Amino acid sequence: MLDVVRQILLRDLRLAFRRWSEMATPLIFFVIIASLFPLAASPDEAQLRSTGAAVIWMSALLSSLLALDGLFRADSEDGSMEQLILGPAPLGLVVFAKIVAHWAVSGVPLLVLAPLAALSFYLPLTALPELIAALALATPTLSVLAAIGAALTVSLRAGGTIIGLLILPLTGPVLIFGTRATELAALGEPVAGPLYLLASVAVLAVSLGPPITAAAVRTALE
Amino acid sequence: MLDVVRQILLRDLRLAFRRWSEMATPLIFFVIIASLFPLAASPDEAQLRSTGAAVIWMSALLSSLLALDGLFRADSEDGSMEQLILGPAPLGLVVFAKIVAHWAVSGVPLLVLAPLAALSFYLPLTALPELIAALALATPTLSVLAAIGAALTVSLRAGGTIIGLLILPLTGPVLIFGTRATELAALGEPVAGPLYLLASVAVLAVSLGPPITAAAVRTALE
Amino acid sequence: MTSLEVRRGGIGLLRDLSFKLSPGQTALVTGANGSGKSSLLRVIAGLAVPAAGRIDWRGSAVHRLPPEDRGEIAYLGHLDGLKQEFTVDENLEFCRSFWKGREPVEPLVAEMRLESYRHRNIRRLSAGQRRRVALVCMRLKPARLWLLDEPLTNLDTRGTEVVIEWLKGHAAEGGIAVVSTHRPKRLETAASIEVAL
Amino acid sequence: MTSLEVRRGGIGLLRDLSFKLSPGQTALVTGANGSGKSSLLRVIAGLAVPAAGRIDWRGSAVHRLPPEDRGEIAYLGHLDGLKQEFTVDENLEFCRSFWKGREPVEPLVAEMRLESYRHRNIRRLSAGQRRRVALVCMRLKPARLWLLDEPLTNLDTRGTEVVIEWLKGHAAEGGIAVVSTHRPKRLETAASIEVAL
Amino acid sequence: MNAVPMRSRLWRAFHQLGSPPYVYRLAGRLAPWLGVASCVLLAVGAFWGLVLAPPDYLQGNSFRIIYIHVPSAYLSMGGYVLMAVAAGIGYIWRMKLAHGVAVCVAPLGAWFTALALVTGGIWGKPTWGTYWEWGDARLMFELLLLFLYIGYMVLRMSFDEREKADRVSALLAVVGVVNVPIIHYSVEWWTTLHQGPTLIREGGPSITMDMLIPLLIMLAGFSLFFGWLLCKRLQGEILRRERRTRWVQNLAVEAAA
Ligand code: HEM
Ligand SMILES: Nc1ncnc2c1ncn2[C@@H]1O[C@H](COP(=O)(O)OP(=O)(O)OP(=O)(O)O)[C@@H](O)[C@H]1O
Ligand SMILES: Nc1ncnc2c1ncn2[C@@H]1O[C@H](COP(=O)(O)OP(=O)(O)OP(=O)(O)O)[C@@H](O)[C@H]1O
Ligand SMILES: [Mg+2]
Ligand SMILES: [Mg+2]
Repeated sequence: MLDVVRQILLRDLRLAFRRWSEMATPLIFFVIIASLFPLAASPDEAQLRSTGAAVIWMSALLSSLLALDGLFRADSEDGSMEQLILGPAPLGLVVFAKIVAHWAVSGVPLLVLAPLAALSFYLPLTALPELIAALALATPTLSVLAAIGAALTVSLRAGGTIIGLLILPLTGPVLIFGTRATELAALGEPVAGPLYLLASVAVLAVSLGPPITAAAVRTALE
Repeated sequence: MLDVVRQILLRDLRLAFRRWSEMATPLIFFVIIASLFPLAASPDEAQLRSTGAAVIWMSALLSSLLALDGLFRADSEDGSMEQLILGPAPLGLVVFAKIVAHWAVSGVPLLVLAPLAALSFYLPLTALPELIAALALATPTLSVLAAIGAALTVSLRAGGTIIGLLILPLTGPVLIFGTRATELAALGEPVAGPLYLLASVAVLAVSLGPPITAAAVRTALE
Repeated sequence: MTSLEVRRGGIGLLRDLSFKLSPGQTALVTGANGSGKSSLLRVIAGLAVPAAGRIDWRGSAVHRLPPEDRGEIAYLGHLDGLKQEFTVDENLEFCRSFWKGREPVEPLVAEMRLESYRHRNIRRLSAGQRRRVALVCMRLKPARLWLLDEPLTNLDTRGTEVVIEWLKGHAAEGGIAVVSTHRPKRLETAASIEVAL
Repeated sequence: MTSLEVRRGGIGLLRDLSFKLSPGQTALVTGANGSGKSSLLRVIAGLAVPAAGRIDWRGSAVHRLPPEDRGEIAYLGHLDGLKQEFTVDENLEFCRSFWKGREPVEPLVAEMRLESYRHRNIRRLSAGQRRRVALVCMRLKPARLWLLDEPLTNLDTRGTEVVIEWLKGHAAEGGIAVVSTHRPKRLETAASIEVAL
Repeated sequence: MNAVPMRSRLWRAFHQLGSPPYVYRLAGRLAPWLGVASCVLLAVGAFWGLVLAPPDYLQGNSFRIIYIHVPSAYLSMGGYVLMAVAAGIGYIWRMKLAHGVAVCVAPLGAWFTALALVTGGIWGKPTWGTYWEWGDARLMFELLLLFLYIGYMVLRMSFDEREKADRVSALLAVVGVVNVPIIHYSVEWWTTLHQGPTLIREGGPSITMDMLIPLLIMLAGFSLFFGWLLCKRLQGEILRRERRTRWVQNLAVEAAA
């Protein structure tokens, strides 16, 4: 069982590094969004600080959604998905491994980059640990949600963009709690409340997400 | 000659309606960004108004980039692009028609939706004509730029996301002029300056873009 | 297999088809374009559910097989199921470890004349070379039932001969195969029954 | 065609190949998997540029042909070049109008037995049915030079016969065709020369 | 009458520049001269600029960073133009060597862009009170130039065939060249914190001789340094591209012997 998770994880990570431009791009995308935004907005420090949290979370959300489009599409267009479905492991497990791999290449680097963006929006240094914690709890949920969307649309050519449509409403709570946590942290107030909420959403998503995703993939290819 | 433009235009528009979810999504994406953002940021009217222009332009940019990934990818993966290259018309013309079709389904609806978003950011009603004019001049440029990016990456599986990296730097001027125009309009000041600049950039893009894009497509499939 | 009915998109395709294969038998599925060969193979593989009837594999319906028994079925469809960004070797290695195959890779690669392409990305192979890799991949699964949908597509004469050898060997070891094809003459020597749709 | 050299990814493929076709001739290109048949056809079509040598079509190099003369070349590769979201009819209609073909569609569709699928999306056709549509599409171009890369892929017996008829008819009208295949026997009757790679 | 031999001579020079062994040897011969000359110029310029030149009456000693900032800023832009021109030539005349030049220029240009950004930032702190100013057009477009360099390199790496990478990335390089004039004129088109044109402007440079001469020396030194690095990289690139040819293998045999 665990062996299968390890194999798929390795395969997907290796694929991601092989197409490393794909891997690096959402991040660069994130950096560019975070740097073009102040250009477009008026570059007033106080104002930048107050919208900083929102922009960081919006762009984290967008870049993680962008990264997840190919999660099942590539596999189903070249016939690999059929092979995985027929494989000697429950599909839920395979899907779980794929989500973890994708989180590792899209979510984890965000944890490293977000603080840099935060600084460019003049967020106080003391708020960084909370920002990173909030992102660490939120990105798995975003990955799971995007995976569900990717699976639902895998049989449509249009998938790429319809994911946004299906998933954005569901990401609302994550976005709100995350921004709340960051804002509170910037003001030096305690952030335990929103962090707990983010954590419980993450637990829910990670436990229920893979089986739902697996069912969607299977149906899409039937 | 013109006949070819008409045929490709019709074909692509019809394809877009056939895959209507793909067509609708960037727009809904746009609406959701514009509506989630005030939610994530603190809903303070004065502050929303001041960042409104920037957010509208950022999301217009992102959604038009998202929409354009499939511009050449679908055609090249199923072999249609080869047929178009070998067709009885210069490829630049074919590409031009494809860009126009895509602008018609991604840019034009933005012109309708952007004012709604503007209102949700408390931009004054009097600034609407200028906002629409600026978007009308800017979206063709964005479409051309995104088409160049899409063409450069057709032969890469990973294309979808790398486009952002290649093209975002080039979209800088459009974003700056556009936001400037919107901000000036919101303050009730004359916007002719940035609009002229947007228009000249658009002329440049629309005249030089298609041949470059055609060269890129041809090379990618060589 | 009991009387089987398959539908696609609400249209009945196959009706009252039924056959039974015992160890060592190879069935050729033939029929005009669109007669339902691929659909039949997908149903047998458990990728699609029959509209009526059932397909049994050792006493239980295929689409309810527990994952550990699915390892006994190897399916190769019209699509190759290879990763374009991986080299031949990497693809084969994944197949082998995912399916816990024990067959050595070397002889198969040599038989399919892929030695000098082992480190090349699938994207840069010709159509027939890709098909060869996909066939080797299929062989790496320790399966007793082979489901091959037009395996000869794009293969040259030598490749075709290798596939025939493989089918014969598989039958000799007591394996079962269902092969769809438009060239039954070519595969005749390896087949024991023909199912014409 | 003067002495031709083709490379892919820096590796020489074909060297010093040269042949010349006159009106009414059909060339079969044969060779093992990976011997360069597809690459040769792409070069002739002008989709790729030869590393050395040149290919002339009525006196000028193919990859420099002005668009209005490119209409004389019809190419069908391993990929079908059809839009999955369009119906058979819509695909054919686009081909005809884009290429300004004058051949009537009905008889071709009937020959390929596609009448009852005319309003169905390509996505919902079988592999062989798609290939048939692609072949009809190719026929709708008013071309004098046909370049067909394994046209028989996935076709059943009847489909194959139709292709042979078409090739014969094309030659009889003074057309030229270059056809790559792994089944030269099957196409023998329609071919005048064979180029073995 | 004169035009014919003239043109044919030019044509031959062009052809020679397309011949890898010739360029390999040319670069090998140029490299040491460039290296020595750039070291000398940099040493002289640095001594003059950092020690001999008087402090600025407004900025004190912090202005001395100009001797790094301005040359690297110029080279970041000049490098891009060079890269785009080389890539364009490579695309149009299918000249592999020109692509090789573009490939070698890209990382160098990116480094100089980064250097211009960093030194500008360091200089910004004492003069403008901030390292970085979002919304300043010159700064933003210089940053975008860096992104363009990176995009060029990323795009190349995503292809596994060198030839295709060459041809596709060349188009990107050419398109991106519009950014260079934008950077240059940004100080005139937008109101910015950044200094207006100082050296290249109508009516001659607006800077005292004491500062100008060492700046020009540094500029020349940096350019030669750039050329030196370029020659070195180009040699490596040529060997990599031509490793299957007879002359490179002969070279390896000679080196071994
Ligand atoms: C991160 C911040 C900075 C960046 C990205 C930057 C970028 C540039 C660039 C690209 C140029 C070349 C412009 C051209 O040739 O058209 C340049 C030139 C120059 N910069 Fe900066 N700069 C920065 C900060 C500064 C600061 C703080 C100062 C001093 C107050 C300064 C002084 C100059 C001067 C004097 C020139 C030469 C101007 C000319 O001759 O045209 N820069 N800089
Ligand atoms: N994109 C590519 N880049 C580099 N090499 C390639 C590429 N495509 C094919 N090749 C190589 O070029 C050679 C010829 O390929 P080509 O597709 O022309 O063969 P083919 O004769 O059509 O084979 P098949 O019968 O399998 O279709 C093969 O050895 C293949 O590995
Ligand atoms: N996704 C689908 N939805 C609806 N109908 C389909 C779908 N795929 C195939 N069909 C129809 O089902 C029938 C059988 O298709 P199938 O692919 O099984 O044929 P086949 O015998 O494999 O043909 P071929 O020899 O062309 O591969 C065809 O008439 C086809 O039009
Ligand atoms: Mg089939
Ligand atoms: Mg081929």
